[in-house]
Amino acid sequence: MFHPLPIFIGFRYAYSRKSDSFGRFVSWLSMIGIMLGSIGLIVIMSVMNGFENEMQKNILQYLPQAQITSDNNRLLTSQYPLTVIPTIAQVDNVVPLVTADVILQSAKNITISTMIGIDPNEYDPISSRVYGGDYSSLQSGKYNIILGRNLADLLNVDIGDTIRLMVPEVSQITPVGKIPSQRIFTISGLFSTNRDIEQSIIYLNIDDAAKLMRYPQNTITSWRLYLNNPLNIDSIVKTKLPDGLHFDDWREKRGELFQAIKMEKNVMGLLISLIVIVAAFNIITSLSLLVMEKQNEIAILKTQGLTRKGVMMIFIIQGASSGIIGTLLGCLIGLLISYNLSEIMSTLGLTFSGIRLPSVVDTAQVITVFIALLMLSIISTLYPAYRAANTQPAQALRYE
Amino acid sequence: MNNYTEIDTKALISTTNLSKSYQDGKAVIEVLKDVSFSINPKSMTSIIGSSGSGKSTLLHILGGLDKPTSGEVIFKSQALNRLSEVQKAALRNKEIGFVYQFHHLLADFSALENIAMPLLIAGVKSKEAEQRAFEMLKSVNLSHRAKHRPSELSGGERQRIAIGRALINRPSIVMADEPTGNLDQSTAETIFELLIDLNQQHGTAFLVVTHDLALAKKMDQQYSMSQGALTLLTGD
Amino acid sequence: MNNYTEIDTKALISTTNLSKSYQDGKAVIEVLKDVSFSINPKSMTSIIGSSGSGKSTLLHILGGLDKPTSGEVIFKSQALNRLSEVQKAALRNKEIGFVYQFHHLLADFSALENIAMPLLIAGVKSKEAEQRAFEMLKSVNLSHRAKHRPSELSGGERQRIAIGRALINRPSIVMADEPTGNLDQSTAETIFELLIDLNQQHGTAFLVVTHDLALAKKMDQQYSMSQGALTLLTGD
Amino acid sequence: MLSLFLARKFRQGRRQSGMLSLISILSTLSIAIGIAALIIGLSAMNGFEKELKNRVLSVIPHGELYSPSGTLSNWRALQNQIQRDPHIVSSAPFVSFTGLIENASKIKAVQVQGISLLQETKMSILPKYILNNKWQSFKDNNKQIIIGIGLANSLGAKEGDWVTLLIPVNDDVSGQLKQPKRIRLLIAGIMDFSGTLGNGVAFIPLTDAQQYLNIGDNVTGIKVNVDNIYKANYIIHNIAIDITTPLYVTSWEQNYGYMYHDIQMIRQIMYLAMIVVIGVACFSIVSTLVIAVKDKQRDIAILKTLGATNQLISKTFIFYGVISGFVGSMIGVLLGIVISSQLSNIIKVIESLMGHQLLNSHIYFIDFLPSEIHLTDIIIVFCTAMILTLVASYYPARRACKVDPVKILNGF
Repeated sequence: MFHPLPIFIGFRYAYSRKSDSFGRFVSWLSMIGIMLGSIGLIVIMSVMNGFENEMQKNILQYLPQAQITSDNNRLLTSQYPLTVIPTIAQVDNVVPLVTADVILQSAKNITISTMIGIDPNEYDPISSRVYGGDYSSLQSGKYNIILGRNLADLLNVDIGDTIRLMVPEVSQITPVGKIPSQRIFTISGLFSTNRDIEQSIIYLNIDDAAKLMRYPQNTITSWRLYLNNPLNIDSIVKTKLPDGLHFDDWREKRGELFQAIKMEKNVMGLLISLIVIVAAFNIITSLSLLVMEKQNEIAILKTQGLTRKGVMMIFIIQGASSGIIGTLLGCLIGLLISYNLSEIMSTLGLTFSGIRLPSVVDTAQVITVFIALLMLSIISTLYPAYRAANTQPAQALRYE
Repeated sequence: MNNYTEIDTKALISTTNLSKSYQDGKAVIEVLKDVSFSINPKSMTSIIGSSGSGKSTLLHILGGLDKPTSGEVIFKSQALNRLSEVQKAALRNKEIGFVYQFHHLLADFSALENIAMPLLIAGVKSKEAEQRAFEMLKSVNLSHRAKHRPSELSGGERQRIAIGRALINRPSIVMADEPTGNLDQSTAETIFELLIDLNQQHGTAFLVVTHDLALAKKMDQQYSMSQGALTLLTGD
Repeated sequence: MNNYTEIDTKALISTTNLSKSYQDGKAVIEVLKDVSFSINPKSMTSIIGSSGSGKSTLLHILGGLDKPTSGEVIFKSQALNRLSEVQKAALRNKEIGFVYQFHHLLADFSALENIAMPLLIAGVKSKEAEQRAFEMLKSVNLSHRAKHRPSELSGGERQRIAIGRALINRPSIVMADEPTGNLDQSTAETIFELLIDLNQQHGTAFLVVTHDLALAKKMDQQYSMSQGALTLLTGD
Repeated sequence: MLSLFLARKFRQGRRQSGMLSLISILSTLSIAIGIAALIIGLSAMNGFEKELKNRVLSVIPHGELYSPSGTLSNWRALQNQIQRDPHIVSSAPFVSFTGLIENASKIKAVQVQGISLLQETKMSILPKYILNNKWQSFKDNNKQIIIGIGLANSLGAKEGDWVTLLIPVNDDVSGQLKQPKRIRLLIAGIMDFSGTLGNGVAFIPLTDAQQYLNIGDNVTGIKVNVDNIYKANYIIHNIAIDITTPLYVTSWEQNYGYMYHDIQMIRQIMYLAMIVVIGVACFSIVSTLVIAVKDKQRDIAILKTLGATNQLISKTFIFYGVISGFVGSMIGVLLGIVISSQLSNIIKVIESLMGHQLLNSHIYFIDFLPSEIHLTDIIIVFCTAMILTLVASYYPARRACKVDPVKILNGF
């Protein structure tokens, strides 16, 4: 029964100039409360999305995001050719991969990293990050290697120097003891991305890598899948594979980091939602105040036959209107801030321990925050509206 | 439907041993004691009594705003206590008008909007409601005050708006509680004249509660009320 | 200090053409019209008049709670309008007691605390205030009700507590506005007897506003009030 | 104080329909939530800071001075010179190199530290973190090594196992890279810092390290502890300047400083968020008070007739607001203290419910939620809340004075 009357009366009470200035002041307060809550929620969520996205861009982009391999971690391309791999949504590209943990020994130092054997003609995200040498130098049989800048500093080597590569999991028993398969490589280029990736992966030609691994002819470690959104890995890993094959994905090595970010997002969200809860309490108290102020008017309306539901509608509309406007304004301002957070931060000269705060707006999140706050502001008007509907007209009128 | 014996079928409202009491601290205060009377359509009835004698409580119970502790109110052969909350509200909207000593107009609305309110509550479209309200304003000769807020009107004008509002839905009866209480002698006279020709013009019954003997005398039926008991003075 | 000509030096309170009017929408309502009279110490004065005739407004102006539009009130040779808010409050605390038709006791406090309140406000230590309040409770023979809240007392008992509270600071005058309005006949009688012997006992002047002619007759001076004008009926 | 007596009685006598009592509960509750959350948050941050100091900085040196060429020969004279600086609390020589530890097919890179057994106990409380008190059996020249529990787990090794340490052999003239030196070592003890700290470090006696690297009596450098850790960088740089031989200098802030800054950052965010919560909560105190004034209108009018001054009435209602603010703040403080003191156990219960660890030991330098209540935090939070309630009570108190007794008293 959409009745224009409650809206006509509700808005008149909420925004009429004449009504007691304090009542308007208080409904302004609850509006500001909800607005602060929604701004806080949206900005914090976007910043957390930003961190997650940054992490994804910096790390997951380069690491093998998902691999399909057999139980003994190697595939004969004739037995399991590319065609046998089912086409999976969200997968941009599938390339052959030879990978393993290796020991790098230079004149000065020794350390370990993960070897990525690539075919220089295929695309690899690192190609655009190589400097001081050339991505195409990784030709088969050249035994060239491209290192991260940080790793090179650690090993105190530069382009042109030689380092020894050893694969502990592939070793021969010799009279002197277990000797890991090893070979000398020359550094033909360096790449710079971020400290983490520069230390954790090195690049060689896929055939050189296969030889180092003592693989038989055309054998690879796995088919590497490039995903356009590595974060929702769950759906991809569920696809059915021909028997004998299984998925390895990035979560084995880097899962904890993303889990930590998700945890921090939840804790921050909880913190900000306290503001929203208290703002909802504020709506209840301010609306109760307005109900107290308008007690006589309610009695008069009741004598004219307005039903209890009509009275309730008036106050729900009046209370909810400040909540709705607060939420609307809050979400708009929140979006505005999130979209150009870095500009705002730099103009204000604010920095968070020196790093630039990334912020990415996720519309689904914003919509859920918007709807949740709307529901909250409406629900918080129910109690005062119910009390308003129950005022006893006889009692209120007698005092006048 | 109603197994009551000698109900007065042609009466507009009739009550049988209506009583009302409430708890005030330790003592129980008897506000109405076995009030039985009836009001005929188109009649002008007055009740005289000092303040605090239960006059207003009687009016509220007749209008379904308050529930009696015992006894029954029959309004146009419908027993109020069998009506649902919504039906009673509709009754107040269509059948009964209230006028109080204190004007009780809605401060945030203009005179026109105040008069139109019962129509809007009844679901009448705002266009038509405004027209009928303007007609009523004319009949209480205040058409020049349509846009003004109650705070900008004089006591007499406000009371006339309140009466207009009570009559707008053409109720069968208007209950007035000390309508001239706050007014000086002459304005009270004019208000009373207005009530009387509205009674002739629209045939609306009036139940007027007052402590002003002169005004009460002008009614067809007069009752007096003291300490919650009602006694017939003159009239059939 | 006071250049007024023929002021009645021995009078407790005297007023000269006191009038009060307020704006009610467009019209101006005259509540008090040129009221001039005086009250002697220890005297019992009554004012009769219908409700709305300005009796309460007069009392409030005499007590400094309200300001007259024109005219002057002299209380014990001090012109009220020259006193600051704080001085007037002190006057009300020490010199004047108020009793209303509705008892107006503080609901959250016990009978004893209600009576002691004026003393506490005057800064008397709570120990001594309690003793003097208990004395007063005895003199209105309600010592058995010390701990009770107003809600647990009957109408008559509450009124006696209100009177005790008004007298506790030994004011020179008590202003009572319809003190017996809410009470049945017999309790009204006892309250009135109480006022009279408190007048004899403490020498406190009483200004009683009532519409009960019988009670008014028992006073030394009687005035009547209608439409804001005061006329002397009997007494010097 | 009469006004306090009046305020207390008015608060108790909330006879108005359930509404007033409910919303005063709500407003007290919102103050309590704000304060409790802020105290819990701040105590957690204090806890992190304490753990950072006790766990991390009590083990890793506050700063290290080492020679650019990699080895330091006249280190004993250098150590004496350093020790003379008033800010230096303790110092010790150390040998440090990157090595690989191999156990069966698993191999992990690790930073191996050669430490002098005598001087170490002066420098750090490392022995406290070695399980089953194995520090006692850690002897020189005994082919022993102590590794972190994280490293032991990923290598699948446990105390008493033998592992192989691969050490880079020093370059020889021909530039031909020689095979790395392999040394069999006994895991003498496992360190458990319940966090990332122990994963990348292994300890061997100083003399063993010198012998493996055959650098004779030389050491890699001198590590020092300073009296004020937050000025470590500054102190160590000053020392390096006075010393003639060229030295490289690092301090704990290089690799653990970001943790300290993160803690401060989160603390600021928390302060901000909770001040907003308490602020909004005070808004509800304002509306509750205004309703209370309306509810007590008649009593105010009566008091005025009894000669009460505006000052008394406004003081009464300021007390009324301050008492409800006080009650709310006390509940908040008590709640905050109780929860903060039990924070670690509460989080453990939540973790067992959720099935996985909240603070993952591979990422956070501790895997439990520490909490330490600082009295200063509580006092600051309590005072801010009281000041805000005082301000919130001012407007309603002024409204209470404006009550006009005439209008109310003859309203009946």
